[in-house]
Amino acid sequence: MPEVKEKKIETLSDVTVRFAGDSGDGMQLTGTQFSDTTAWVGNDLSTLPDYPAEIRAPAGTLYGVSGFQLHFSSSDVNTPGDVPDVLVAMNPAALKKNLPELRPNGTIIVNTDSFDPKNLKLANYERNPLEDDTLNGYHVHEVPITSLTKNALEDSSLSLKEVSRCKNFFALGIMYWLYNRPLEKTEEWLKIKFKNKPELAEGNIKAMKSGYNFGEITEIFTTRYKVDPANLPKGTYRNISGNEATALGFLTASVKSNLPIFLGSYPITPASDILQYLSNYKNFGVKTMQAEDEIAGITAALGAAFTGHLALTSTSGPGMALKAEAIGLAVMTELPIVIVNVQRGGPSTGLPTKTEQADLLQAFCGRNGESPVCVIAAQTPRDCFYQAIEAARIALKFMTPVILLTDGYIANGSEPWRIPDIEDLPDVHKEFRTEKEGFFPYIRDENLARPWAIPGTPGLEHRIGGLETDDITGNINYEPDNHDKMVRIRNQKIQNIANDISDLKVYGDDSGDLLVLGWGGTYGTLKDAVHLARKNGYKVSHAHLRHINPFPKNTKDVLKSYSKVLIPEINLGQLASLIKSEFLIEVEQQNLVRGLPFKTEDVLGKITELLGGNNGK
Amino acid sequence: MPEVKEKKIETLSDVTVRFAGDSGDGMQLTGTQFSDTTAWVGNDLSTLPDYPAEIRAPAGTLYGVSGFQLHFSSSDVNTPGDVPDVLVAMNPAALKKNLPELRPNGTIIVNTDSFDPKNLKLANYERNPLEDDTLNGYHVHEVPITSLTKNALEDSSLSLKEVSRCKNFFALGIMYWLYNRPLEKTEEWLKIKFKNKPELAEGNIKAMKSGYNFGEITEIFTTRYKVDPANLPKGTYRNISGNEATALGFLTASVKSNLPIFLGSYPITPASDILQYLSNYKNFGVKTMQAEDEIAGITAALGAAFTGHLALTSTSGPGMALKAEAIGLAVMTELPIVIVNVQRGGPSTGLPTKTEQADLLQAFCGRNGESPVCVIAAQTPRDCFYQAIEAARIALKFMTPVILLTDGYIANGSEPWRIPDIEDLPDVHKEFRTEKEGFFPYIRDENLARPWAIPGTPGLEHRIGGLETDDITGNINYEPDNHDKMVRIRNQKIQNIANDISDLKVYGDDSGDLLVLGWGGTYGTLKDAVHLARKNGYKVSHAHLRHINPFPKNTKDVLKSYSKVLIPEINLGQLASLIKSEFLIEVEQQNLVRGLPFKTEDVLGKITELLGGNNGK
Amino acid sequence: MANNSEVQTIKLTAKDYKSDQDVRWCPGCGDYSILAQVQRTLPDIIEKEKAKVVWVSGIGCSSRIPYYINTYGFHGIHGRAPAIATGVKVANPELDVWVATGDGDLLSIGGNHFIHTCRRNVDLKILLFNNRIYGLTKGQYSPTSEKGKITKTSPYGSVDYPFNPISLAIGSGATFVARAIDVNPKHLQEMIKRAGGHKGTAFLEIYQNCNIFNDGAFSLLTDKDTKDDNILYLEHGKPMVFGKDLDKGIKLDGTKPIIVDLTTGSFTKDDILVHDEFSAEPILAMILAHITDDPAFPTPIGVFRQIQKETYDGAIASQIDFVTEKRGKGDLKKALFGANTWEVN
Amino acid sequence: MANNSEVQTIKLTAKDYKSDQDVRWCPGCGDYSILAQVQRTLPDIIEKEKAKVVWVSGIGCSSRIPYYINTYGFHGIHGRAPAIATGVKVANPELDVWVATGDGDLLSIGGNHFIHTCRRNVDLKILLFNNRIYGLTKGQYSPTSEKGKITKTSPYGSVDYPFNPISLAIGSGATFVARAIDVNPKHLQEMIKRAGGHKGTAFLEIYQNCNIFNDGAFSLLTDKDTKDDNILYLEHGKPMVFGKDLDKGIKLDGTKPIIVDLTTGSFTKDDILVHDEFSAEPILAMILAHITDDPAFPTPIGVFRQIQKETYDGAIASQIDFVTEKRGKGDLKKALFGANTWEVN
Ligand SMILES: Cc1ncc(C[n+]2csc(CCOP(=O)(O)OP(=O)(O)O)c2C)c(N)n1
Ligand SMILES: Cc1ncc(C[n+]2csc(CCOP(=O)(O)OP(=O)(O)O)c2C)c(N)n1
Ligand code: SF4
Ligand code: SF4
Ligand SMILES: [Mg+2]
Ligand SMILES: [Mg+2]
Repeated sequence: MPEVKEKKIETLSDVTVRFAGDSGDGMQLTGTQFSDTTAWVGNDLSTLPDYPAEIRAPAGTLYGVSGFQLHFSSSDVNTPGDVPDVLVAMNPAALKKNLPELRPNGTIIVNTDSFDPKNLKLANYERNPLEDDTLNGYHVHEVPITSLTKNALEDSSLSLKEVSRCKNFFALGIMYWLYNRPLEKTEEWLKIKFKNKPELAEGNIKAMKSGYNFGEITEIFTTRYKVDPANLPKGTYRNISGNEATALGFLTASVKSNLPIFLGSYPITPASDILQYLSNYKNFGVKTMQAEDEIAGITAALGAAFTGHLALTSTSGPGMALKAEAIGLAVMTELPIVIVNVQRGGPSTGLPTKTEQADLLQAFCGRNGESPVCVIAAQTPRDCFYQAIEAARIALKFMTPVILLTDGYIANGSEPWRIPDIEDLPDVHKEFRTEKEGFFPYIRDENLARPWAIPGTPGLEHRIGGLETDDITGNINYEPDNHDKMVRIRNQKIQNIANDISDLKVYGDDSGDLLVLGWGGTYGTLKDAVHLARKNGYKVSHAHLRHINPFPKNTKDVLKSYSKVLIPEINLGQLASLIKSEFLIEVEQQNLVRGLPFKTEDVLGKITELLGGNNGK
Repeated sequence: MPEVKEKKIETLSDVTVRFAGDSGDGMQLTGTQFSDTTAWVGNDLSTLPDYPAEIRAPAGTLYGVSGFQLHFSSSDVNTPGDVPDVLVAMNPAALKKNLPELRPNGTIIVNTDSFDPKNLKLANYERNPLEDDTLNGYHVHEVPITSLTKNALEDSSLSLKEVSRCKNFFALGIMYWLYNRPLEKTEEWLKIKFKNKPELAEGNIKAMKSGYNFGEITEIFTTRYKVDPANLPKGTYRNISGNEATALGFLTASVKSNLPIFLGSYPITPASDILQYLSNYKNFGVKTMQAEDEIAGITAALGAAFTGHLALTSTSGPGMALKAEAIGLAVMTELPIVIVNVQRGGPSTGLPTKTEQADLLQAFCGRNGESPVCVIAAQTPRDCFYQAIEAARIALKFMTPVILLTDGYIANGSEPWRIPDIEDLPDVHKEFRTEKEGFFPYIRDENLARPWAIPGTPGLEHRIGGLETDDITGNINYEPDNHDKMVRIRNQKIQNIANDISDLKVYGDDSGDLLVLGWGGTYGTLKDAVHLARKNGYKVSHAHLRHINPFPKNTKDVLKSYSKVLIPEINLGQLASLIKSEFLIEVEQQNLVRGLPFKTEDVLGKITELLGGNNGK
Repeated sequence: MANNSEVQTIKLTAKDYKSDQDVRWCPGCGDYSILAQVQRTLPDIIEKEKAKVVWVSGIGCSSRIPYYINTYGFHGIHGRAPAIATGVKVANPELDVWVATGDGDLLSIGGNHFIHTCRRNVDLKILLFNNRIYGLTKGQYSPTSEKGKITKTSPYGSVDYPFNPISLAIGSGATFVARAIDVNPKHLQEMIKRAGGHKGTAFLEIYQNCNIFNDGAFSLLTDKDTKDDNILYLEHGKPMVFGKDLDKGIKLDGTKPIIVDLTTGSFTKDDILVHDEFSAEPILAMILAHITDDPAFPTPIGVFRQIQKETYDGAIASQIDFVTEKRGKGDLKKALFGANTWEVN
Repeated sequence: MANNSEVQTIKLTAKDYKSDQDVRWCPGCGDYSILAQVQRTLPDIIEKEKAKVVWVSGIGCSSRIPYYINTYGFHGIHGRAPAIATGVKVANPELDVWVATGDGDLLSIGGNHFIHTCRRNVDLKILLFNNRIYGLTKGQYSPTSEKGKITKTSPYGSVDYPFNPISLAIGSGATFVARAIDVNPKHLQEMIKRAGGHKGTAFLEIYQNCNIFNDGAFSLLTDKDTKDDNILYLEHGKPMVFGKDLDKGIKLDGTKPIIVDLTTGSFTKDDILVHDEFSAEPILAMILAHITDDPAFPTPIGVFRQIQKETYDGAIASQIDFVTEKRGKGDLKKALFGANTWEVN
């Protein structure tokens, strides 16, 4: 046994690591375990998986690389990190694909066993990068992870293939050692996961421990790191992805409103998860219908809305386009329904596995006629939970379709979430109309919402439909004045929502040189960028819109309080055009349409550019 | 025989008449005949049919009234007239429905025979309006048209039912006498129309002549009117409706470009005509496919575009919503296709037989992703011809989908059209790529258009699709930089169209107090209103956008030359929002969403309001 | 507009199912008869609970019917009625859900929802008003128009073969398939009742005359002189005979149907094919579906097929019950907590 | 990317139909075999004019195939391949147009275009890669998944009955209907050739293993031990016998198929149903379609049905020729003038 040297321990405040390997290498799992343990020891964190577009790309290819990035810190974390500090590369393709994004001077842990001629060729490496100057300037730790795993599991009853599948846990073990994390959470998890195959649990645990010991014992690593717990609010936490949060938000709205969910949906990346998660909650009375297409999904949901359910439909861009006509029907019939669009790269089929923010204008006006709907957007994975509740709340209260926009980035990304007390959550509720006296299907309350009288209610029999309806009676009415009136009523009803939502909040000072205005999944990045810029002395603030139609009432005031407004978006300027048209103010834009989340440094760069290099002074 | 008194002849410059009766009374036919003869004697004119929403509403009901309005003049006519000067009312319902719109002091010719208790009741008249003061203040001519027709045809071999069906020609005869029009055109037409039933032709002719003589002989009419020929450019004229003009425009583009038409379409009011007209031109090689739905219509057309046809699809609002996803595919595959949306009242099924301008924003951004298309709008029935050609020209030259917006008003309305020389029409053409050397499916010409290499061309085999494509090679490409680049290229290509279109023209002075800016079917009304306002001394001009995406290059300059800009639209301000967002200027809006065209007096009123009562001085 | 009538304690009549809206079809339209038979039949099918009846439709002349029936109604968008109705029925399986639709609405734009409804066996009663034309849009050919039909969009004759709607319904797994004729009120009433009584997707094709755009499309089956020779009334357990004097019959030669003359003495009623509505396999129904297209054969009217299997809405409800029983009623707190939590103190 | 090869004067080979793109299905996927058989067969079907071949697809793993075949290709949007392909074929009936699609693409979102294509008899060759699962979206049940299937969207078992795709195709009027299996290359090649040779809509269902999300869905038909007892090879004019020793056969009892044992002596080959691909009526095909769903019966593989009738694209072309002949080639000036003009001087 080699002599164990005492290793240096360095304290860091903030680390970004990326696990990368072949799709078959279990990188998502490894990443998730590292996250769970990291959360458990009290760091704040944010994660971002990066799957290949192919289901199972051939092993070793560049397009088969699967990655998982994780940013953790002893203070607030808002993004999964711009650039990794550490890269775990399980094969040459993983190295090739991820190296360009690694921080200069960053750390690389490579599995040298996989750097054979075949894999090098699959990764388009002409020469072995471990042997030329490719990795100059990085801290490279070459570890024969596969063979070490095999050695460690020599005595196990597992097959060679099974043994080789344990190598990601060896890598995880190294990382646990490096960042000083306990093994027990993962150990527990493996025991439960493989409770029917204890030898697999054991094998993986052994591999992990061997990796840990490898860090401890060998000379390769001279330093290990400590990241202190973050100062998070007290409470019970879990990790949550955006899609899961959306599903749970709806479930909560269903329980709170005492209305069973009807979700009519057709699978589509990256929205399928919502259908998948909600399918599990049958014992909450949740009805999920995997429809024949997106149109059937939403129209069935409208049927259920008519019948008194909490009606939902979930999709992504191309599916959203297909729902356009039916959203118009929802507008005309004034039925409550939430339409979730988990945005992905477009146009058309586009980039199904990439993120984008380019469906905002579609949400606004992607239908025939004057067809106003409420549009809201979630800004982080956990915020999806609250915005799902908010969408349901508004839909029911105002008897209107609500479009909830999320995106591939926050839908698949995850972060720790302090599980709220159910009682503290907003009230979601709506009474059915049962009183016959004075009932008309299009009579309105103070918000302009019409009554909800559901089939089965004696004496309230009535008909609704897509033709223009008579104010109050709801009969078909083709009269010019009635139409003009109804067009304005439908519009006013949506505007009235502004009376019922919270003000736009500003991070930073109430006025200044620049306001960075965003919406949706760029929240964390913009917040970090503004935070850094402020640290550098810039007079810049950040505001992020959750309600986009209507805008919060104070939006104009907020905008007017800054000399300049910058709107960074992952599109060509869709919010910018709405803001310009609504408030007639000049705005600066930053538009990167790369299928990727913004980087903090991109936005910081733009802020610096706009305010001048001299810290805005 | 009674003594024939010499009747007074008064010269008028401008008359609006409306024929109204039961759907079964043949009012559309009567109106069309009056128009044809009126055009033939050299007046300028414009017409507007007004059908009931029901196919055949029960006789005598209010919702069964069918109307046809016609405005003719010895000078330029731009609209079918705000308010009729003369109303021909064949039954009580027709009177009831149309009276509110008649000019005070206007003339009414009623068929007294139909004012029996049953018809009065169907029209919701409690008392006979001919017998109370309902018609005070109008010039009422009571004519027992039905019985007079019967008398006139006493000796004919026609059945009683057939005789009674001739009564509209009696009414037409009266109107011909009143406005001093010859009978021969209609006589000719009847002979051809009923060439297999000469007794019907004869009966109708006799009825018409009797009506004419009735005017001449009886004392009821003391004055007849003369409207001198307008000073129209020399040439051969015909009447044309907007939908017919659209169809002929495409036919012309097909002949000029030597590309057969493929129209994939699904019937929908008010767009079905285009499919119907084009189905007749089989001997031009026109292929029409009545598809199973709107999606099949456009996707089949895209298949035909790929295969080298002039690809078209036609629809109205709800159908447009259904085509959204496929338009995105057209954007991504960069195939030439023209999508015609004959706008109708919305949202949803809305007001199928009424006009509206509320699909402009849908045309702009009713799809997922950054999905730019060219948008153009026709402004009068005959302009549909030129814009159909323009749409085809741009689609082919720039390899892009083009959305052509018309509306129910100009689609069904008609006006005289000086038939152009085919040689004078714009060049529409596009070469197929056949050269193998240097071919790539996404290589681009100076306009950024990609080559059109159609199946069957040896050596140019390639694949296209809805996933993001590699710049130049057209292979699938998920890379961030490529995506950002392609998003911008697709956008720039549409912007490049601005280099290829004519400037925005101004009617009136190049600068002034107010610019009235419009688009689409409001053209005639805005022009008339501005004309009248200018006559009254206001410094107001009119500009009308045909190209909306991109705007003509001089749009900004035009807008900035006036102190104020007024944008009247039959929606809640859709062009206004585009103008505000694009040019950051304040605009005044006028929005009447009544399913009806604007009236000149509405717009004139708004101009006066904006510029003050003192003629803007 | 709502009808504020009291909950009925006595049996309803046709009048109770009349709404206050003017019926706006063309005079003479076959839709009137269908509406009347529906209103007459509903009181027998749904005895007292008018409020539990929902009519869903798409767009078309036929699809206006919900406005005229004083129950809950949803006039949807073109082609989507089966999907909307599925949502209604799944949301509340207690309701009686009817779909009124046209040949364009159900079989052209709505074809997909139709076949998926049949496949899933959603408990809906679908009444297809088949006039073989697009009525509301003023006379274009439909997917049930005969090939070669001259209409506004096919001035030289359509080039499309028509669907055989019964065949399509069978091909997609429908559990109840029947046909009736607008002007045959008694039989139509019976078919509406049968459809209403079926548990599962009931597809009833009703031949309907559009006297404006396709007048006489079914005159062979409705004219006094021709109808007896051209209609084959299907009755379970009865031999398939037809003709004014019931002197002709259908016999099977292998799987091929042939017409035999019962007057020559060569064949007796015993040779004649006996109708079996309840056959597990849809083969007989398919044979009958296809003789419709053969001008040599009479057109079968009546129930082609009726089988029982679990409904979609029923299965969803049972699954919820089953899971709830097994796992207990859902606990939101547990759901929010999920599998993996930690404490920050 | 274009392939700039010269027009071939010698017979092409499978290699000529390989594009330069990496094939990106999961290792072990049944799609590889289908692609290989297509590439092997195309040179026989289309002898020299590779440029006249067009592959159209929707979205799904299966729908990626056009990228791998070096002809013209159009990777459309989900479900719309039959409509896009109809446009291609009508625009140029000289082209050989193939549709590659999945069970979700063709039968879920694309169901309507599929049945209308069959109805119209558009001259398209439709290859359905039926893996009974949504592959590309990672494993949700499809409209051909068996009821009760547990998938990501049906954790307690799906409540949908599956379509019988052959029955649906027959019900909607398809003129060529056949079935093959991915791992049966010779038979698959033959079926591709037969489909390629058919004039009209050719529907070929190919059972395809998705080894990631629905592995072994067809193992009864592909495992050495079980396949002989579970596959019935259809051959025109041949009796329907099956089993390792061809010792079992199908016999009709009325319209009901039954399995008989040929070893007991009670039945001989003469009692056995003889396959007739070309029967005008689809009854036999329907019987065969439905035994697929019955576990007691073997699964028929081969051509269920092939009949000839005018194609949609052909009819459109003929109508154009006919009208052009009758009225002369269109004269634009005349068209612009219309029926009624006047002069202004
Ligand atoms: C999305 C959409 N497309 C097209 C239309 C136009 N449209 C309304 S009804 C109809 C067809 C009517 O035919 P059918 O369903 O047979 O009903 P019928 O009027 O004959 O009873 C069409 C094409 C529409 N309203 N919406
Ligand atoms: C409009 C639209 N809806 C949904 C999707 C998502 N989607 C892509 S492929 C697919 C189904 C794939 O299943 P299948 O057709 O059976 O093909 P396979 O992958 O199994 O070969 C779905 C739902 C999409 N791309 N577009
Ligand atoms: S158009 Fe035909 S189907 Fe429609 S109401 Fe009139 S007669 Fe009936
Ligand atoms: S997911 Fe299934 S169908 Fe798709 S490529 Fe992989 S194995 Fe094939
Ligand atoms: Mg119809
Ligand atoms: Mg599949």
